Amino acid sequence: MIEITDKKIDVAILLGSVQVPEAGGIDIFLGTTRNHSRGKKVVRLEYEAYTPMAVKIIGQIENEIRARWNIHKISIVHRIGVVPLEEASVGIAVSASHRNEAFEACRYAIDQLKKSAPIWKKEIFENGEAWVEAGGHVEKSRDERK
Amino acid sequence: MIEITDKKIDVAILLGSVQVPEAGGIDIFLGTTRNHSRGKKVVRLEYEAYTPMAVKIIGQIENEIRARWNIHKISIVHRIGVVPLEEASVGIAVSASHRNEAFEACRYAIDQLKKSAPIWKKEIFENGEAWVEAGGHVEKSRDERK
Amino acid sequence: MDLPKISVTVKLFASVKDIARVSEATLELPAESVAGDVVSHFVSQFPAMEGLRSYVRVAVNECYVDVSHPLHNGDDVALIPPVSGG
Amino acid sequence: MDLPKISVTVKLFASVKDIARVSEATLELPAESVAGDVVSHFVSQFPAMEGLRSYVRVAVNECYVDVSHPLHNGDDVALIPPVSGG
Repeated sequence: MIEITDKKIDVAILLGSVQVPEAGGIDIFLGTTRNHSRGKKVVRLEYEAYTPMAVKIIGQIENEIRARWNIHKISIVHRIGVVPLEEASVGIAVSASHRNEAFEACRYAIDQLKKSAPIWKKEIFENGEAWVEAGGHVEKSRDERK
Repeated sequence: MIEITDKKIDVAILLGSVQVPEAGGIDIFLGTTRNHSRGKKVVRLEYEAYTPMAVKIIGQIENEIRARWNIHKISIVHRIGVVPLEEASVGIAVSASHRNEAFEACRYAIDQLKKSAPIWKKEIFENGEAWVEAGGHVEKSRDERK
Repeated sequence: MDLPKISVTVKLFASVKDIARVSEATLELPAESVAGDVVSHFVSQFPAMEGLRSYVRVAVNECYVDVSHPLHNGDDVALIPPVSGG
Repeated sequence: MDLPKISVTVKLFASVKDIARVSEATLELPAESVAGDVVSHFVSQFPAMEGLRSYVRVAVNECYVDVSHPLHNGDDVALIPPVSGG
């Protein structure tokens, strides 16, 4: 299951989507909204995606994973729009016969997604906001951005 | 949360038990009942624990993890009794500010639990059963074990 | 004699979209244009994008391409500022 | 003159419990007994446990101990066959 959604990520659905009788281990990673970032207090996050391309890129990541590890199923879901504190912006679940594959594939999936999926995070602080872009943060104070 | 339980492991409760606003990454591992083992078809698993000692040993594992990694919360739940196919016998969740800690601590927790927690797995096959014990499997056919 | 032209759709995201104040635009370009020319067009129109010039990747029809990738009429071009999903 | 005795509770699990057909027993031992003596007692009583002798660990009062660990009256001794949780 590969999905870009504006709805809350349901971990039980994520788990169910990779459960098979052949699986001995399932690893699930959730990236959650943290209340701090580079010394600032974060109020919420907002995500934007180039959805069709993100789905395509994530599909390529799945193909790479299947070529490298012997896994059963993998699901990758990314939420867009507002993601409140504690809630998940991304959820990845991998089932495999043995736990090593599940852990490694899950880790690889989130690392690659962060590198190449066309998805952007905006941090909303108490008095400003900033797109998080490697190589330069584009910040605006509340007053400037009218 | 450390728990030995005869109830089904609920992944949403497991997740909720480690969610904190400081967490940026959560890793959840589930060990699930696989329909095959060493070339045989497994019908279900049955787990037995020396419960008070298992809780104590798992508490020690948590302490080791907190000494090695900067994590926020960790929950380790092991189910005992019958665990049907696809269901989880063990569930581990770790929250941390950064994903690396969550992945590594979760991996360490399951590896250590498997080495030292006094919990035993019996594989039930179509026509026999066996305690899984490193160093020697103690097998009985259906007929012998009356 | 006019040089032949091609028309491409350009999609903008995140900081690039905020600067341009538009999420999609249609651009007329000379027929021999390459992906990098779309970046140059926007940087010249919006000087605030200059800082992003070295970071922005270009995707054509949903695939990352090199700046030298030749464009064709009807292509979907996306300017991809450094991603930060996850 | 009788040597002084101690009494310990022994807990059995998994294959060891199946062989002994009992999950808990009270054992009277000489006062100077050590953890390994409990293993020896069960192996001599149940020859089928011989194969497990080199694998079984002993826990006293819920802590893994060495076979040379001295026992005291009232100790909880557990025979721990190779674990397989997870």
